[in-house]
Amino acid sequence: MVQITYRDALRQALIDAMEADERVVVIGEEVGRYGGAYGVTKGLIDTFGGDRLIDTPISEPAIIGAAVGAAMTGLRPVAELMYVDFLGMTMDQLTNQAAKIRYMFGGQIGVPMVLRTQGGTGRSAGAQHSQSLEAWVMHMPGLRLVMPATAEDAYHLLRHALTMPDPVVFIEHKALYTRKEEADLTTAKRPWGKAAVRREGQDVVIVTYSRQVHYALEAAEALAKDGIEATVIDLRTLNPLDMETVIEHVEKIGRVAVVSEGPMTAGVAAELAARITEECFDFLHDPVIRIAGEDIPISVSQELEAGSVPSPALIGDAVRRLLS
Amino acid sequence: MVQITYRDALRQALIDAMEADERVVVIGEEVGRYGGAYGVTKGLIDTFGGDRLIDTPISEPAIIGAAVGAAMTGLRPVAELMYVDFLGMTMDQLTNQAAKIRYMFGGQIGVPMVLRTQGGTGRSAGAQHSQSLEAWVMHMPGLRLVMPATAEDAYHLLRHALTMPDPVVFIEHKALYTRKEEADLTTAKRPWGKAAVRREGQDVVIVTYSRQVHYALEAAEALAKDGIEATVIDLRTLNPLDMETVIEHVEKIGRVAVVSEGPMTAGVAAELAARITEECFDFLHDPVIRIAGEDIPISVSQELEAGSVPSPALIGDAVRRLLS
Amino acid sequence: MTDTRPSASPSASNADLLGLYRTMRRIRTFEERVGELFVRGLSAGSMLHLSIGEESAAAGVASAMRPEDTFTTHHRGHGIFLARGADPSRMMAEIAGKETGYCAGKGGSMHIADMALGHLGANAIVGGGIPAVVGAGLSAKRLKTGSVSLAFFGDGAMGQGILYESMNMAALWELPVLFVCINNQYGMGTRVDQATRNEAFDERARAFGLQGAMVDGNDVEAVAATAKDLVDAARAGKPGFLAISCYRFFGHARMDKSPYRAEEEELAGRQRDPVKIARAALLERGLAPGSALDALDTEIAAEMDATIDFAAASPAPPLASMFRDVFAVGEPEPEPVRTRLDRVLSKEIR
Amino acid sequence: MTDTRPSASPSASNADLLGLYRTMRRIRTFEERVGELFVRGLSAGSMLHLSIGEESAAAGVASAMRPEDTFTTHHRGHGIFLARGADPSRMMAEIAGKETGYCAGKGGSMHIADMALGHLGANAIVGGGIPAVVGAGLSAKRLKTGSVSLAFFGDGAMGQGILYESMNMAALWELPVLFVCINNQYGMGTRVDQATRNEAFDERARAFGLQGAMVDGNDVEAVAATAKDLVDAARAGKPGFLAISCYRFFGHARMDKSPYRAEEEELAGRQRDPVKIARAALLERGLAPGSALDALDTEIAAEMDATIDFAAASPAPPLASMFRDVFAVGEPEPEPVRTRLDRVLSKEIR
Ligand SMILES: Cc1ncc(C[n+]2csc(CCOP(=O)(O)OP(=O)(O)O)c2C)c(N)n1
Ligand SMILES: Cc1ncc(C[n+]2csc(CCOP(=O)(O)OP(=O)(O)O)c2C)c(N)n1
Ligand SMILES: [Mg+2]
Ligand SMILES: [Mg+2]
Repeated sequence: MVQITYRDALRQALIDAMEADERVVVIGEEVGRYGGAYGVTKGLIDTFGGDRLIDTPISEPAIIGAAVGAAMTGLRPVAELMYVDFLGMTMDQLTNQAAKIRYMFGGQIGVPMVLRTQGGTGRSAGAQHSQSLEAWVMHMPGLRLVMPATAEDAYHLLRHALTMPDPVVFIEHKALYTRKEEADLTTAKRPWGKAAVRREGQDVVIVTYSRQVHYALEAAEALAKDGIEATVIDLRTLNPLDMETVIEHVEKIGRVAVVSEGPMTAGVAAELAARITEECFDFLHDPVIRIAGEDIPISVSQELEAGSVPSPALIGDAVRRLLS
Repeated sequence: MVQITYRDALRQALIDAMEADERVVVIGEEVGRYGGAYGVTKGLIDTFGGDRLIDTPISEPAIIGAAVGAAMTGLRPVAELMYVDFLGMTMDQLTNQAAKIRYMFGGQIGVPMVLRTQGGTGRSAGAQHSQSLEAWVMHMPGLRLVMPATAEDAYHLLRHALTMPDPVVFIEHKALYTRKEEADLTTAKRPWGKAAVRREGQDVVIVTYSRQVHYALEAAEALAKDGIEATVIDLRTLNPLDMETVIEHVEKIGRVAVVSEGPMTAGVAAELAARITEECFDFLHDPVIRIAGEDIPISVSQELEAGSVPSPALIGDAVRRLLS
Repeated sequence: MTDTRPSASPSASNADLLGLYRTMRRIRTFEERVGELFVRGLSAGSMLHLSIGEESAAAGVASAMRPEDTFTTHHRGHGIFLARGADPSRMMAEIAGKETGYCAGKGGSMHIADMALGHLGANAIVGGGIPAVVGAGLSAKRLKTGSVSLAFFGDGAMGQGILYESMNMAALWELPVLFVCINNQYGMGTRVDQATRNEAFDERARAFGLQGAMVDGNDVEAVAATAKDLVDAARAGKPGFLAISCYRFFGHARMDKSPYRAEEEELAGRQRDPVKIARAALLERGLAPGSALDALDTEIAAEMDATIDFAAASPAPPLASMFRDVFAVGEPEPEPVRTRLDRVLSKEIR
Repeated sequence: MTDTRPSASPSASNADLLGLYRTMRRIRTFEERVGELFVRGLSAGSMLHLSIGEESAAAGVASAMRPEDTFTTHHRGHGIFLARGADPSRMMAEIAGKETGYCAGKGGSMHIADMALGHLGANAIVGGGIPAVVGAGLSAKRLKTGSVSLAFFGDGAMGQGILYESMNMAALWELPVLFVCINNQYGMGTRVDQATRNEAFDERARAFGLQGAMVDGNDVEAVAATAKDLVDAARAGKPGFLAISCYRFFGHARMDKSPYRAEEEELAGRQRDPVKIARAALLERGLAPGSALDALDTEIAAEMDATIDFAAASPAPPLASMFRDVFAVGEPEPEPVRTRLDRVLSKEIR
């Protein structure tokens, strides 16, 4: 066990992966000399050199496209998008190329690349630097999708992503980088595709991922003071999606809130609500409630920014209402 | 009433809008001299000239970006993307610019543009020319989303789209262009934001849009032979979404199938299922079932292509199972 | 890294220099106050990109524009907007995320806009605002407004494909458009020679059929003169491209201490100070006495001090404003999550 | 519309011309058979883009490649793949959407690929395959494979920004990469001068720091020689760009009758027939007697006839194969909608 930040855990995962596998290269804007806009790759260029920490021009479409080509020809690229908000300009390369190549070519070859990026609110970064766009990715066949909430998961999931034969989109949360936690970085851990039950309680199941795990846990602590005990499930990976763990708890408890920072409409929360309802309809006392981002852009004003995504208070209120 | 194809109805809408409003221009690849890859703009350049039917280089990102700038400065551009599959390269301009400009700038100005495109399967066009990507758009605050199923709606919705103060994504279905129907093109019609009940029956509600409306109606005819009577709701616009009409029928009937051609996971069907369940939980005898595209890319092989999206047979089977 | 081409010979009259100096000094001082706003914890976040060192680009090009012209800027656009005539108090309030700001606190430093001044918007997406000027050019041509539309962006945007798509269209359609690259030698920590093999960016523009020029930002009069030629040509249907070389004096954003560049380089770079150079020229040419310039500077300092007070005293936007402006006034606002939850939960009849 | 620059003087020996002719003739005949496949209703759809008229680009550039080289193509890539050594029967089967095709019927004409021949894939997205060669170049450099990676695309792709992003990277990193533009004068119905102001595409490449050349596709030997120079240079770390001018003999895809161009233009364009020109040169230079060429043509015709029979006789892919290859073998397949529905509906205990 070590005390480590989410950021340092990610960095350690890259270091260990790059040491273990010569083919791993990191490619993106400011990943080398600068050490990454959020410092994840800091210092790596000193160890691994500019051939493996490849600083690029500001050319997101071609960064992802180059990673696709590199992955097809023997490297294991980690392509970094500085903000998930830049996904928009790379969606063609990500979804029409990376995600479909194995399929279109009849299984001849895969695209073992990891697209690392970060999203979410919390830094007054405004409408084009604060989004949660995982729903776009989750919708696209052929892509894996990882959204770690803890330092330990960040480490293990990134290591695992770098062994996957198919493209993985790995979305960090900008507000978590400085979070420090106890973490076990031994390689025995296997959080891939397996949800974590972060807290158990008999009254309600809260299903979530990424930063909202911590908000849900905060809400659960507050609820506990009122005698409401919540089970909090951290999905860790949205593709693959561990419905087994979710179903197991939902069938026992029958009341569910799903929480996602992304906009509500046609978002991840919709998929979770729909699937849980399909699978557990006869066990549900109430409809699955969705707690999600507002269907609005994010403002630069701290007040509006914070108000536009779920908070511990909102989760707590909603759950209280659900149980009353 | 006239007999008219979906294609001709769209063309007529453009003609009438361009005659009514000098500011309307069409900008896109092959929209002028060629008349549009699917023939929608055929002949328009002869009437309106190359200044208003603007043939572009193959530069989707800049086409959408140029439409944004034109819309902000006094024109009413209809930007045509030849295939919705090319949305991937324009998502930045569409979602970070068009959709957010009014908001980011505190309401100073809007972006009254229409992005016309077509999607869906049916032409063996393969993985990069057959997708249904409306879920990406529906997820994005600030965008309207229209998916007409009939010639009459195609006409009126496009006319209405060209009066909207905000960006509208207008997605046609490639398999519908040659469909000929009775249509009333008088301007009294107002299908915008109002779902159409295409068929009424007391046993099940099928909620869908675009080509799947016709598949659902086919399925309903077959079901009727077995004594099952379905209500078929055509949503017409996914944003705004007419939940009122849906709720009204669901509360009466209590059994619902939602149908969408796009991939199932995190797709439009998920949003519809989640919302219907939220709003009508106590009226539901069964979970809302989702009939949607497979979570796979589309193949060029006709057999695999047809097999990977909902068909009248699949809808019929699922509904039969639901009611048994 | 340095511009080796001769800059266009200035055709602006000496009389303009004082005006250019004043604009540059106002930008410099405003940006210094933005830095203070941040240090005092009053800014909305730390993503503030100061244009100190680049004042000649803003002042010079803006001097070539007419009132009917429109423009977009990048994330480092305060100076351009000020040169265009923005109210610095409303700018500062926006940077603080306040209701009194240009965008009611929704946009912030990277999304300032003002339709009244033809500012079609700053952008936090590198290159994101470039194609809009193609569209504005189409409007100008079709609606015969006589306006030119200018896209301002950094050297980093030379990496964005959409720039080339846009330049190709502008040339093809002979639009009244000017692309202005403010080459401050860095995109974050990446020196321009670490992002491209050929820094003669004007060659790219010419390869697409545009007029292309490069000018040294040390000389604000040269910038103004070259810009005037290009803006006038654009108005006549000959779109162009202008690269202005300068030096980014400070870090990329407020948290960046620029560890990736040597102190000597920074010091040398800061010698290329267009404000100082213009001041020296004014004195040398006897166009203004030192005392008058001092008085001007003092006046500007007071003006800019007031912007912080204004921003600090302004209220945060009301929470409910969050749901406004997603769609036009008159269109229904998005349903708040809380309202939805309340409704759904109160529906239950168990 | 026509290439005014002198083509590089051919350095290929005369002896190669017969080989080049044979390759071109095989492409021509194959494409004619694809047309037949469509007319006979055996093709998967109508999105078939024939490279008739462009054979010299395929044959010439492929002759400059080594076995370890890799490449991507555009939607009009049959010829390039054949020149690279593809099995025409497996190609035809793929175009028919059959299980025996290169991609098991999933890809079709626009998504043929073959890792064994270094074909990283055709693409239905204009420009979509271009950045992959940058990545392949990075792999080659880092893994020291000695391979060059080539991107083939049409003049239409000159409108795509990602090309310039890719060229900039290739030049910056000195990658073993060659960008090959097959300028057949049209992108669908748009003549190249209707899509750009400056058709000297090599200038763009040079502006980014690449080697740039243009060559006349009438002369397959010139294409081969220029390509050889550029491929060799790329292998030595000097990436390049080559534009080959030719004429698209037929419509864009099978349904297009090219109403947008005059018949005289088409007839003149079809005079630029690289296959005929090579044949005439072979005869004129006495490199092969007419009878031998006739025999070769007959042999090729028979070979290509057989591809249609093979495709026609091949089975459609089994329906269950639909769920394969979304992810790698060993990873769980996506759950079919029917299975999900069955499970969900059978769960109900009402
Ligand atoms: C599309 C996109 N990619 C990356 C970023 C992150 N980013 C913000 S500014 C910047 C550097 C821009 O450099 P330049 O264009 O030269 O402008 P400067 O900051 O020097 O004024 C980067 C990489 C972004 N905002 N948008
Ligand atoms: C990104 C994208 N935009 C548009 C299209 C539609 N389209 C297919 S081929 C084509 C023309 C391409 O012209 P060119 O690159 O010259 O290739 P050619 O067909 O002449 O071989 C167009 C517009 C596409 N497939 N992809
Ligand atoms: Mg810069
Ligand atoms: Mg072409």
